[in-house]
Amino acid sequence: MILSALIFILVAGGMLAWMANRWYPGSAKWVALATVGIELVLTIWLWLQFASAMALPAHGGWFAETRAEWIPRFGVSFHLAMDETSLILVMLTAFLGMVSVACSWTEIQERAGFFYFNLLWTLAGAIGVFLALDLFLFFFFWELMLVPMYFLIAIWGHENRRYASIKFFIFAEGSGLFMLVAILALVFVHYRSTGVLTFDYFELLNTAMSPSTGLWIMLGFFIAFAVKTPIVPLHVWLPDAHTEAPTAGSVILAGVLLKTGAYGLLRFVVPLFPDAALQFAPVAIALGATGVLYGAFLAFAQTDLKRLVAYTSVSHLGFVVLGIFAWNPWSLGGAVMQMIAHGISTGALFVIAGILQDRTHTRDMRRFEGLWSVMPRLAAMGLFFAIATLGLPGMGNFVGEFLILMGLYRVNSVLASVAAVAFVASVVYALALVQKTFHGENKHDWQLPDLSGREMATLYSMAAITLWLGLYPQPVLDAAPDIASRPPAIAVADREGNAE
Amino acid sequence: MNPPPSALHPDFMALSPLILLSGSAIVVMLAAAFCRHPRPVMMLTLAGLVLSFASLFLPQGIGSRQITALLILDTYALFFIGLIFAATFVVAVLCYRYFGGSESRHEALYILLLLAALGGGILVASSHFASFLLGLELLSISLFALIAYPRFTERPLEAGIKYLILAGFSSGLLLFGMALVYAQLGTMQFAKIGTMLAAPHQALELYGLAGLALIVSGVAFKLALVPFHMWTPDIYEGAPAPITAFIATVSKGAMLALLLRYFLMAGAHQSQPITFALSLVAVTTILVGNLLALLQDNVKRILAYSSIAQLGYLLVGFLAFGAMAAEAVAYYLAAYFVTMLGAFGVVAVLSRGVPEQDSGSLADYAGLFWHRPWLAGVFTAMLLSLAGIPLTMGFIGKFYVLAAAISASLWLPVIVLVVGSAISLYYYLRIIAAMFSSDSNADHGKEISPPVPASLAESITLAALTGLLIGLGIYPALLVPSLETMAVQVAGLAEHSTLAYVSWNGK
Amino acid sequence: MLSLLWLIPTLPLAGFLVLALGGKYLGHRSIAVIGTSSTALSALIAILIGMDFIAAPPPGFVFRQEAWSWIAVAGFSPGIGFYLDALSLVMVLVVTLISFLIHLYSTEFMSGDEDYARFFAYMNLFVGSMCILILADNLLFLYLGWEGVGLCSYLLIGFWYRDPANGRAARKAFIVTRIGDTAMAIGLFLLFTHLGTLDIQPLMQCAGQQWPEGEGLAILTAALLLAGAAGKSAQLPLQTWLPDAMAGPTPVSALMHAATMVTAGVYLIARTHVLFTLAPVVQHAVAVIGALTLLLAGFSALVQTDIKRVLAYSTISQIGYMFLALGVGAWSAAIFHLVTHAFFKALLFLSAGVVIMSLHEEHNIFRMGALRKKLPIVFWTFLIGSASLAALPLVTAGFYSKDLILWRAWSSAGGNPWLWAAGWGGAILTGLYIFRVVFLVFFGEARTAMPPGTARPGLRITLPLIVLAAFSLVGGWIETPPFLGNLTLFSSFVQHALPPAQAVHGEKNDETILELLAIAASLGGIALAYLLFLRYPAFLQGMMLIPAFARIREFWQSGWGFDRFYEFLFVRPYLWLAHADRRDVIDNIYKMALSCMLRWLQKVDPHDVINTIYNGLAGLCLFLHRALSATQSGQVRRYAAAIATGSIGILFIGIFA
Amino acid sequence: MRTVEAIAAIPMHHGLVLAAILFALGMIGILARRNLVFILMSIEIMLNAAGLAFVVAGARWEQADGQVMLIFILAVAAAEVSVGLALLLLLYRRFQTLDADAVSKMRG
Repeated sequence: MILSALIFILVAGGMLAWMANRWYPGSAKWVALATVGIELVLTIWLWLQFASAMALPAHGGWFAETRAEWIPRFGVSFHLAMDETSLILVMLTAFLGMVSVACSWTEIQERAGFFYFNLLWTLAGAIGVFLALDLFLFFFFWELMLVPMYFLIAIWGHENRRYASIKFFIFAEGSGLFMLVAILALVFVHYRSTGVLTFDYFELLNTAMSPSTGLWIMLGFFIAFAVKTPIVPLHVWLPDAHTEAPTAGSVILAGVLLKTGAYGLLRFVVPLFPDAALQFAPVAIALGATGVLYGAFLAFAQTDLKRLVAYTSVSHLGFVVLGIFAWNPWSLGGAVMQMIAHGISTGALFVIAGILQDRTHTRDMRRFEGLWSVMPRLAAMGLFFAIATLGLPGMGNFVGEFLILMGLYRVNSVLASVAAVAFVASVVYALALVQKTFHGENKHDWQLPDLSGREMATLYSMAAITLWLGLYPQPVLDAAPDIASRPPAIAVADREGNAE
Repeated sequence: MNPPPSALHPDFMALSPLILLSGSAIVVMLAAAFCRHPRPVMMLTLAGLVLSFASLFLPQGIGSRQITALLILDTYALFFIGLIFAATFVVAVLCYRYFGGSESRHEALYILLLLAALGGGILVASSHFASFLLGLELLSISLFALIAYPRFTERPLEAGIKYLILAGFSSGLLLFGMALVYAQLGTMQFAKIGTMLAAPHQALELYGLAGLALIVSGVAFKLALVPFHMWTPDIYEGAPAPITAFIATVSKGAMLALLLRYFLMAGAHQSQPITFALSLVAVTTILVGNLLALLQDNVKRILAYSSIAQLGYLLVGFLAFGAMAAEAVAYYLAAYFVTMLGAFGVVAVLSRGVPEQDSGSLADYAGLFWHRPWLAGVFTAMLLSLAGIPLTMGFIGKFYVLAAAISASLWLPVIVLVVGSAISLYYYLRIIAAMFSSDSNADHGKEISPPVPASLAESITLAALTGLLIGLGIYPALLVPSLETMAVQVAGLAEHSTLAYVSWNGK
Repeated sequence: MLSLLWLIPTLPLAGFLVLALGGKYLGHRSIAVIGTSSTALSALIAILIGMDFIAAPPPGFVFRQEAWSWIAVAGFSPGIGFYLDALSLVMVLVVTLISFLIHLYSTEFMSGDEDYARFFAYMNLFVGSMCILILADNLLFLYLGWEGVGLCSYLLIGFWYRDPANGRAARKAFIVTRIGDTAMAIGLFLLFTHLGTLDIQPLMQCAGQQWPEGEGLAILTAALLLAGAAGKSAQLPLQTWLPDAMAGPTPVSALMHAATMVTAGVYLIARTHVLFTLAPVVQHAVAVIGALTLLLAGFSALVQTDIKRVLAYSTISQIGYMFLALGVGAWSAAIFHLVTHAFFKALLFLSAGVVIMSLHEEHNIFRMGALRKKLPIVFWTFLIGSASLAALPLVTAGFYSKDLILWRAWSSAGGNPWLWAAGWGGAILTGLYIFRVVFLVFFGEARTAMPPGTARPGLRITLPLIVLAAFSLVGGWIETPPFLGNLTLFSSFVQHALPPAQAVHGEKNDETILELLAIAASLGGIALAYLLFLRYPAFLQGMMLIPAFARIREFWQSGWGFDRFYEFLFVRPYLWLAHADRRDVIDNIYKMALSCMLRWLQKVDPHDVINTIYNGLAGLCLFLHRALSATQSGQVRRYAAAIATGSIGILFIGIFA
Repeated sequence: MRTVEAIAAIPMHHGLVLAAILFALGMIGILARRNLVFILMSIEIMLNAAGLAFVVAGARWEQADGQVMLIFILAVAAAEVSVGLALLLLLYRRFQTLDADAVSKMRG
């Protein structure tokens, strides 16, 4: 019940925001804020609730479940369930929802009602993705969240928004269809072997299939998630979409939507196809490592601030892919950690980029320079999050990256070492960002107001969370899938055997 | 001797929808002759349609019923007849103000509309070459006149002529094909032809095969499958928007329903050449339709190409054969009806006031969302449905088709379908992006004629369509069980298993 | 008392938080008070703890304290925990004490700076991180401190952010050290993967039990840790960042780039000495690297003109001595030199800072001179520091520590005459280059007029100088060679944490001879400096006219060309590639098919299709679109023809398929 | 009886070939002629060819069905032609031409 509420509050809030703005212009943001506020409070309440429930043994990992018949013809049910991984991602979504409402507060003046409608619906879709345990329902939400996101980019985006939004939509939807095909194939394979037509995650978990079938079906899933995550050859939509989206859009894209891809890998690809995933893991790991380095490298090359941050996402999510396909407790803990930490730190960088764009009307770093003396608070926050991005210990990203690579080292020490080169590459781009934007002489004579109270509250809270994640990451690490309790885990022992 | 109504001949009961519709056509004709005012005529038309639609539910208890050799009225046929009548109802509502409302004299239009619907109904129910021919021609000839109804304007006229020639040509092909098949097999009943073709020892001679091929060509023309698709954009663009909706839905849907029934019956999937030809056609149709729409600037033409592609998707579901295919096609067709009616409905509502040409160009839609949000919202929903985005019937339809195709392991068409859908996103998004673009200064200069508000009837109709689109998109279970029984019934004639999805056992 | 251990890093960190968040609202005075008192308190606590530790040693000479469990995943459970033993106690005492003195110095030195609060915030952050580095009880927490000091180094080198050159130096420092850090991180992965823990003590035990001497994994790990240490301590081949790091304010150079942070590498190797003992190859490499570095840096220091760069190269060189000591297994000698070096090098930097300040940011020693009279206190302190650096016999701390290293380089199991010779040569160089500075700056004639009205350094500057000078003189008397009383207070204390060095080559007599040689070296170096730079300066000027010498000088001055080499090998290609690939080559690949298509299309269609073509696949689609659109001619007969063709096609399929 | 036999004596193939030739003629007419009136006539020829084929087939199976179909076809053709001619009249009024290729305003 509570799970459906999580989704429907946002859906209803979105509609209400739209309506309200027609009657009382300017009220949409308050409605939106209230909605995400309720959402956040609810998730925190859930978390506290479950944190105490965790103390009790034998929970099977699932906290809450909602199940209702939907399309009995196909064995499709409205099946939501929440375990720690979903919970933590839902919390992230709610928090970033709050952030994105806050950062749109003054940025969005035109058509605010429709804007918040889209924003909240995107969040609703994302939460649906994190909670759905019916493959049909999952796909439903998966596709659903793209539409409002498309509108966010296409209507409130920057100069090149049409190109970016269409590219985003075609990549995401097109790959989604491959996943649909794969879902159906899996369902029918299951049907053939058991005679039960169902889309239920648990039922499909132990589907027997031939190795080649498994590989093909898994690839269908993988493509969809690889586009969203993104994994390197399929990342090209991301820089455009992130760059052109309005601030809130960028925050949600980077913080939440990319996570849905990683979540998909974590929840579906590996558990549903353990053998195929094992077979495919070297390729995925190689792709992930490529992504880590390539993203870091390209981030350095950018002159557009938002584009730089966008490429850092490619790099960071590459780590997540590594963590997932290494599939051992350390790397998985790291992957979940990295997802959360990346959501916060990159989100914050986008907020900063948005503030800069709002005040200077440019994102070109060659035109900034020397902003430290103009807006020291903003610059300090920029420095802070740049450092978080480069993975300094004490911040969340470090915990994630370190654990991922440590886990990966067990599986593939060479690629782990190669990926570790990103530690250096990330310093290069993060410091380039700081140097080009904040340091140096204020040659362009910027006269800009520093952070307002609202912006400070947003950024400070994000900074506090980043530090908290870095120094006391345990709650998030506990949220990683407990591979011992999940049936089709890739045996770590096997891998160890291979590694040596 | 006045037999009480209950003692009416059951055939008569079963035929009541068609009879009522013919009756109302005559009544409308008489009314139009005496009362030269469109409003009552339209009312009568709508009443007739409602009555006929209501009578659909009468013979339900009787079940499958063969009425002479010519017609079969089972749930399958009734479902599609109902669909056709409903679509005609919507078209009639859209026509009224489109053609000038009470000021203009367009009463005759409704006669033609009713006749065309009747033709469609007969087509769906036909089980014999003769009824097939009659239904088809009733539909086609009414359409010639309907398309060219604004007869003093250029484009409708051109479209009418083109359709006339090409439809005549394809009728010729169809009829000649029928004659050849008849010459080979000695029967004109579909059911018998089907069983004869399905019989393993039956080998057709050359002219029999040629006959079948010609029939397929004739049907493919109506369905606008590649390479018989070329008329579609021109006719869609030229015809008045509501009539375009009618062509896109009724004329295609009726033919497809018929085709599906007899393909199932003939067990055509066992024939390698037919499956091969169909897959080829489906694949090319999807690709060609989507590619043609890519950079098109005329919304009606985009929708035309899109409808070509949609038929390609349908054909993929079709290829799966069996009950699942019937179900998938039926659902997809219903979704397609709703969507196309909605989309062309929006075009029709926007078009009034522009006499020569419907508001087709993409520029007419720029910023639509900001001055007519509801209309643009409906259009967006329709386009998203065509693109197969969740929350809409189009999504469930595509899901259904994919499910059917995958359950039959039709990998190539499935992949093409996916690729085609990805391509199609581009042009749907172009329209949507245009509607949401905020070039407010651009359309200030354009507002020569203030937009005509949609009439109440139109608004209700569009709202109802949207409601249906989303309602059945979210909760398809409302429709699915009836489709399921229907499909099992029609497919059960060929294969006597209740769960005859596919022939995977053979794999 | 020991339980207050956690306060040592926490106090400066708290100071950092206060200054970072509230610095805007505080006056100079309160900033100074907060900044300095936090380090003063932590120094005080360190001293108290030290006294307690010595007076009532905890069991096993080890005290542990865990604040909370940091990460706990499947057996990987590093905590936020502190570990105090003899080694870390020595380190933490030195660090907090020097930090306090330098903070005190800075309150006056930096008083004119607009970013006063920021400076102290960073400095406090540094002290906190450094203490974490030292006190961490597991390698991951140590790594946190390790990276933290790297960050502070970056922040403080680039403190004056308006000048892009400072930013460049700061980034260079961070990136180069990060290269070493990455290697170290990989080392940590390896350690955990094979030994199952990162807690230092269990880890060392485990390694000792599981790995035989010379085990491949041990060699690999030790090599990776060595890379980390070399990066942080500016040893070959990662030494290039330190001279540039002098772009930061002088107190920063004194604190981080001389006394404390750069010696972290030495500390790391000492901390993980078990691994190095298990990997004799690597340990030998440590010695060789140390020897090479001390020579190379010594030569470079000889020709620098910037006073701070001289000191920077000197630092590299002195850390080379420490590495040499570590490499030969003289752990306590290395740490001893670390301690004395911290005092005299901090002293030298601080004194140099006053000189530079007095001459209004003049760094070039050739434009100084005759400052002996004008800055008497600074003269004396600088002289004491130099003497200690040059290991002036008997009276200076540097003499005792360097001497010990030279002896160990000869006598230890890992030592050999070559290493000794390198150290000995380095000793001559040390005396030569540092007294070159002394003579050029404080003697001779004034080459830059000291601007009138330059305030004499106040008490907050002079006090730290005096204290440090005192330590530079007397600090060595806790460990003396056999013929000078044979005190072993230091080494016997440190032996609780580090194994003692064993002399295997050489007799007692040798030691005396070698001592005498070392004394000769340091005196010789000083004398040579006197001759060359004060007495007969013309000689060198004449030499420089010879192109070969000039070129050598240039070569040395540029740090043996490492910078240029790396520039060509790494930096340029990276920049070039980055520039070339700014538009993302993968995106371009998708657009590839497009380019030829495009040309063709432009012939067909004069409109600007580029705007509408999105990528290569889209190009293909567009091409097909055009081709197909051409078939939609609008002519009804063509349509009919298509239908006819289609039906014939179907006929053929029907017949032949 | 004689007449029936006489007709039945004609091999069915002959009739079908004749119908096919007629059909092909009609088809070629549609494809080759530009005048819309001729095109309409060609359609008529095709339909009639189909009618002939039906009659021939009916003869083969000795059923009246073929002839029934012919009558249907005639009726349909007549309806079609009447609508067609009406449209042609309007077209001529509007375009002043009956050239099929000229009627191609819509394309693309």
